[in-house]
Amino acid sequence: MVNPIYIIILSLAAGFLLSIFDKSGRKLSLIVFYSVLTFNVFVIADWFYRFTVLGVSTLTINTAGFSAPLSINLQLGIQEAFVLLFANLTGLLAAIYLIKKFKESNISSLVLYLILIMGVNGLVMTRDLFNMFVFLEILSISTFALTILTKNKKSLSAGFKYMIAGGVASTFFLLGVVFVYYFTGNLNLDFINPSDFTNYGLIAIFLLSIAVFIELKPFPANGWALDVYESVNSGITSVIAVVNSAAIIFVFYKIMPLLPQNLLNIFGIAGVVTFFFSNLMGLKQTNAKRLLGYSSIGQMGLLVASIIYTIHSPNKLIYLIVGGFFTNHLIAKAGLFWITGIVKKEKIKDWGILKENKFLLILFGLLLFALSGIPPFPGFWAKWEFIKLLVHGKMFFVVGGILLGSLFEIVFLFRWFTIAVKGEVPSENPKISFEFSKYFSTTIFVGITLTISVVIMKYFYDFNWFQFLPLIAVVVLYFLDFIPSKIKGFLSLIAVGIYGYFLYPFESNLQLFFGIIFIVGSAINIIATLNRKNINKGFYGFLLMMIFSFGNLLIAKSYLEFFLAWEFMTISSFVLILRGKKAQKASLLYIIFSTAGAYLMMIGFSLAPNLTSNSALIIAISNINLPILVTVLLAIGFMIKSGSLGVHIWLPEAHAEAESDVSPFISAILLKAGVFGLFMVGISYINHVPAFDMFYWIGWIGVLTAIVGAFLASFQEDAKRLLAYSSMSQVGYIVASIAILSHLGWLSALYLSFNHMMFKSALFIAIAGVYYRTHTRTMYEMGGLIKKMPLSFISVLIGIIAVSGVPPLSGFGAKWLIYSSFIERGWYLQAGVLFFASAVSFLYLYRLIHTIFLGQLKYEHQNVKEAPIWFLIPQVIFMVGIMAISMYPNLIIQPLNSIVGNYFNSSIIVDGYNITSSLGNWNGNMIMFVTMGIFVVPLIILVLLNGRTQTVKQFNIVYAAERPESPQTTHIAYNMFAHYRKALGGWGKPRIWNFWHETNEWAHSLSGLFRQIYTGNGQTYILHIILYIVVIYFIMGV
Amino acid sequence: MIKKILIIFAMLGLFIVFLPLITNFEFSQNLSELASKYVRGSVDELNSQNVVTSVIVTYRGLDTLGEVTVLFLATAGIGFLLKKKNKKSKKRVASEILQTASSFLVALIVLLGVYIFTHGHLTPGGGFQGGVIIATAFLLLLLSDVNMKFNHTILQVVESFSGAFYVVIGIIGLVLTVGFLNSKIIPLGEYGTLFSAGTIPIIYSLIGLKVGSELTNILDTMRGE
Amino acid sequence: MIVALILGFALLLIGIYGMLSQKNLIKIVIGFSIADTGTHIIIVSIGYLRNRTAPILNSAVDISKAVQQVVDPIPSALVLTAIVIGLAVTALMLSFVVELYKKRQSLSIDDYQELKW
Amino acid sequence: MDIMIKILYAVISVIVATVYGLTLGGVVQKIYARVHGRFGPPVWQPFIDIIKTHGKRVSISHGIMFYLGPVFRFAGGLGTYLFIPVIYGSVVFANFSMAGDLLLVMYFIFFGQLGMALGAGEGGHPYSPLGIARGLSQMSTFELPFSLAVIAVAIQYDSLNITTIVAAQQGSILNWTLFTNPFAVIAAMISLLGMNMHSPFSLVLAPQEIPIGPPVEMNSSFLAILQTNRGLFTAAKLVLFMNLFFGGATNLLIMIVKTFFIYLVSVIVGAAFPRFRPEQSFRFFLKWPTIIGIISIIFIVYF
Repeated sequence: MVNPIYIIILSLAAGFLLSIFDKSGRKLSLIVFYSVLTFNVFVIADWFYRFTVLGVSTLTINTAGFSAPLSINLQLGIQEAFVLLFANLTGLLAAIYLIKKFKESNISSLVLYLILIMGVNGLVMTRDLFNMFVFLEILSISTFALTILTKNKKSLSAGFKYMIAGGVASTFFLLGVVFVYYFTGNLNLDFINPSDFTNYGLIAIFLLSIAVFIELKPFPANGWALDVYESVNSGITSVIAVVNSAAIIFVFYKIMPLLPQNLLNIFGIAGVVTFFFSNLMGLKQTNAKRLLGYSSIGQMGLLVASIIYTIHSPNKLIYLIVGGFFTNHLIAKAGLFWITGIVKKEKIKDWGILKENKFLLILFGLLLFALSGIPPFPGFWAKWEFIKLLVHGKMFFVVGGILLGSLFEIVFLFRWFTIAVKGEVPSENPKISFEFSKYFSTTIFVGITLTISVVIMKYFYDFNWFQFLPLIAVVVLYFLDFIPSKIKGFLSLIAVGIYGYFLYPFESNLQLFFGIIFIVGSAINIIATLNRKNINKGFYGFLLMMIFSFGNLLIAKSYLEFFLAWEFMTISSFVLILRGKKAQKASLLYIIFSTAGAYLMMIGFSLAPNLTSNSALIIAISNINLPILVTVLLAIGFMIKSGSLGVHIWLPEAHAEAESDVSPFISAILLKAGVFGLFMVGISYINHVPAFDMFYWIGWIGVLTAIVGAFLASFQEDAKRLLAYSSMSQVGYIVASIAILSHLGWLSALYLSFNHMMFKSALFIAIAGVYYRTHTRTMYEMGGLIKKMPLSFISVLIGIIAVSGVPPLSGFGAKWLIYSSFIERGWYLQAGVLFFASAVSFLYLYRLIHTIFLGQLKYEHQNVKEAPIWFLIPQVIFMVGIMAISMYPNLIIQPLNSIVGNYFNSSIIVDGYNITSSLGNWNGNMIMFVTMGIFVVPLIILVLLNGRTQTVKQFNIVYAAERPESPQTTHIAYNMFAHYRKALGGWGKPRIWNFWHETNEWAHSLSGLFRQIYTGNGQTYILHIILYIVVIYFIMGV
Repeated sequence: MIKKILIIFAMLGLFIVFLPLITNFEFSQNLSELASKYVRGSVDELNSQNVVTSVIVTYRGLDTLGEVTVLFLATAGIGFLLKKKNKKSKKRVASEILQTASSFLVALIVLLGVYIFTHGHLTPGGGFQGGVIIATAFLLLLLSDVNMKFNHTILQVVESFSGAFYVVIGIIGLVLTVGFLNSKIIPLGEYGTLFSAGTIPIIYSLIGLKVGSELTNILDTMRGE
Repeated sequence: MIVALILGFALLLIGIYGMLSQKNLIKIVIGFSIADTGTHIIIVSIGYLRNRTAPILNSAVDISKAVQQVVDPIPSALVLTAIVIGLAVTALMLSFVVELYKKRQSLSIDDYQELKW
Repeated sequence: MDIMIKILYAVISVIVATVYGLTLGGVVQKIYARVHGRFGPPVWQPFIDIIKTHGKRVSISHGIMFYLGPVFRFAGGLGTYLFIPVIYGSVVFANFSMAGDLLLVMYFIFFGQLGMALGAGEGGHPYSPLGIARGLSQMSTFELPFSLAVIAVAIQYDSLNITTIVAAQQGSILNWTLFTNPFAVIAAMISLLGMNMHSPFSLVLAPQEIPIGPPVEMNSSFLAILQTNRGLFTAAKLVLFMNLFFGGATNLLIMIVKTFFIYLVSVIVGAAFPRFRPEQSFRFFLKWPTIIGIISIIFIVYF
């Protein structure tokens, strides 16, 4: 137990003497330097341990032998210890990061650095306002001087701007301090009574707080900070962004009790405004460090807002929210700044170089995920609880600002990430040099952020380990990554099996049904991935993560658990999509839309009433009367995931650009997660029907999704995009059927979900096989493959028949159910549109099978072989499944009938194989036999009568009485439905895509517009500051 | 143009912000409770004539330590920023009057500085003032002889050790568990004499030395440019 | 001493105006220095009490009635620290200006805006 | 035993329909010729054609799908026909209508088209996919008004069961859908023009543009099957329309009369109008018939 004042003493003494020590060599001074920094960390860590674990009470340190207010006192409590622990740790690690620099540069840099850290400690601990000023100046001056650790024109001018701004702020701080003394006769925070400030005495408080607030870099009075972030050495930047900011935010926290409520409100709003605008302006930023600067400033705004808005909450919540944002921002930002220093690429577009260094890429990714508030990192929990708090306080504008700002942040952070993973390696290519110290610091921080995540999960929430299985999967497979891909694949298969076994006893059959889609479907799809060669780093980890999060969605018992699984699912699928060769844009689009959806869900869940039973969410929610707003928000969130019209544009990209054996997971299974969510909303909805019939409109959206998806699919040249749009269309049917909210409707939705899972998996895997052999997805480049890949052809044939709904296969059952349910419900026009969609679907289905398998074989595909066995196995399984439920529809109709029977009275009569609704009947078994009969009889007749048939070569056709020239010119495939497109005229324009494109452009233009306030002129920055002070003053209105 | 208007707007705004502070200003009739305590305590507890000095060196000793640190940082920062170049530049030679005067004024000025910092607890003076005066002596030297070179090692040693001793004196208070920077660790002496007020004169002397050497250092560095 | 207070605020405003309107780096620093000085004057004037003497308790002051006879020592103590700090900041600013000038041979702040947006 | 009788009835029913359909085709050719001022072929010409093509010595196949295409097509025709109850109250002509309802019939129409399209596709001839692309596109457009009409019918009779629909129209001529919901009938009849692929909607076979269209590579027995199917399939469609909109038939004679007149509509229109370009045809179906179809639904729901 060391008195924390020794931190100050030792640092000072060392600082004073360092230049003397340096006379005997840099080694000695470095030893002293690092041991003092280490000492600081240990002292504080010790105290932190005491406060948290041993429950020691807050420590007050008097100086000069007098007690406060006579003398200056320092205070070290749990909050101070927490802040200081991280500040000192960052200080130490940043110093380690900078070791090379410190070895070379003037001894003054060590002195300045040491005293900077000392200043932070003093600033955090002191309770005296004037003393705060002194420490603030110590901090500022040392920082000013350190900005030129790497001296160039940029850092010099940035440093100068920083100094002037800091000087102005500290002048106001000083004024505030003396006027506080004037009004209260005291300088010690513990002895100042906020009620002593009479009417105009508030000005003193205003001056004091606005100065601190300016130091927190509020928008728009923060141009100087951005310049500093951009130009100063990464190690120092990390200190400025993290250590200094932490100290100043704590100063703000300390003076907060003095502030009147209206000023606090203003600062809260100003924080949110800062968060929003800096992230908006970050959109257009291309310089990595400046981008981080924008993000950093934004995070500070968020942190301020969180402190202000949580102030009346229980302690635990404050720790979780403020502590969460604090550590999250601190660690991630420091780590990222360090990485920018390692990579040494100014422009973000050059960051493709990072993919050559896998380890660094992982660090980068983790930090970026942490910064984006993705679970399990602290920011996620903080955001969740914070939004909940704000929503309960009905502060919807704040919520909107924060979430929109976060979305912008997601955009630029993930854009950066995708560039790092997929971007081009810059041509002039100095390799990323390895410096142990730099890697060391960054690694430690990543480790710490992971540890904190675990601590939060363990101590703040009582999750069971099952909830974290997705993460465990990633970690375990990360360590098993050296094993060949095939073995990992088998292991994954086993793991999914075991997982399914543990998951199995469900509370309801609906869960079981989706369990089969999610788990069994995934397991079969995994077989196709066994075709992978080599090692495939990282693939199976994220695959398992995704599958496990599917399962966890089913058994989630609370909103948070559900949301957690949802986020795990999103992030794992994002990584999987990103693995695709050209998936940079696609994955970005995916994560942006997913995040937007997730935020809406977050608000929705925050607004939802508490659960009353301890069952799985999908059951428990039936007793919950969700307000209409919640229903709408959740529904939009889920519909984004299921690719409904208007928010579907991520879908084709993601499906098409993902690796070909990943696409089946995304299409056949991931989309069903959205369907599952919609069911959840529906289950609550049917028990508490609100006045506004939301599902009527969802029904329309679903129907329009079906038709638009079908059209878009018909106009694609890329097989996978075609299938993607087909998925969109099919899920549109499902969504519309859910929206019917009747027995028959839900029966059709479930039936179609299951069917879609099977035929779309089969189709995507078949196309994967084709792609594997031909290396192209562009359909018109193929043709005539039926003779080379007959099994794949059969699979596609069965698949498209099942999609189209042509009897006798199972697709017809879906169509029959859907139309019956629509007509029964009275949605006639919708039914008409669905009919149309279903007719249009023939266009793309025929196109798919014809352009790939029929027609003329291309020369370059003469030697193509059948798809590998690993692709064929799952296809066969799915085909058998489709045939089975086609022949014996009862196999699935019976259980589904009973599942839906839990929610609605059954409206069908199942008699043998005959299913009768109020409108008509359908006997799948009989249809199958009749069809087989009428097919076989003519076939036999033909075979008997036509024995003389001779098979000719493919090119042996009569083409305008001449022989065709080449398969390329003979195979009609390109732009097959051009006339249809022409007929559609203006309807065929990609309006929705244009809408989002314009939205994007607008956001970026706005970003470009706003950031022009940062003219780069130091004088303008001061003007901003002064104007900011004036404006806030007038808003406060004394 | 817009910028000018904005500047005027900003200045007007600031004026309005400050206006109530001026118009409503009232001089207090009595010392605040805290100030009264300081005045009494300076006599009763610290045995120091100069209340301001008591406040600076003892009651608010941490501030002063910080203040010293700030100055030290500035020195270090300037030293870090302006690396010395040994480029001989043509400089005008000082006039004879200046040269002659400085040669015998320097010692006197230094003496005055020493007097001021040692008597900080008795008279209006103290370490900073004394230090600055000492630095002016060196400034005079620099002005009179353009090629004047100071021994940096000595400056540094003085600067470092005076700072370090200051801290050590503070620590002694801690070790004796009476508090960091407590000035009562040595006998308080007789009121009104040089050796009174505990460690205050010692600390002020150290500060004086430190400030003097630091400012000299700064002057020397800036001259190099 | 209300005059001092007004003077202090006037200097503060003048200094800030100088920082905002002058293009020359040195003049900006001077503006800062003026503003800083203004603040110091404000501090001192706050500690002033009518008809009282300096808080040095030598023979001129009746020690037992010192509380009624001296001005507030606290602002004086504060201003001393503030002055030194102001000095340090100003010195550092000036050295930045020197370095900037060395890099680009210009003292106009408009020439140092390559970092922006 | 029951099932054997059922099959026997089905065979009879199919043969009757095929013969009728083919004869109808011959009659129509005759009418066309007379409209054009020619003498025209005999009405039994289709039978001759079938036998002749079947008797061709050269028979070539381009592969398994090519081989199966006509079979699919014929099975489609057969199935469509077999899932429709042809004559109301007749056991022989009830076929396998108990296996499903109107939706089944509508979707079984696609069965043959899809199979044929696949078979033709493997033929590798550029005209095949051209014709198919036109055919599928047009099909999707006329399917819209047709489905709207069907929905209107389903609303009107509260059933999708064809037998029920026919039963509801019995009693008086005024009970026919033609009179109870004329809009639906108009929409459906326009769709029928497209379905029958007579001019102006003869995009698929369009002789001057893509001679013969999809079946261009079909020969000998394959072509014979297709020709047979043409008769059967035409009959099936006409019967379906008769059932839905024109009160069905209680005996064979009424069926023949009614279907003949239904067909005559297509023929007359076909003889009078030149062929549309593809996009004109698509636009046409998506415009007026669709609006009429929507009106038919509104009419039946609100009036």
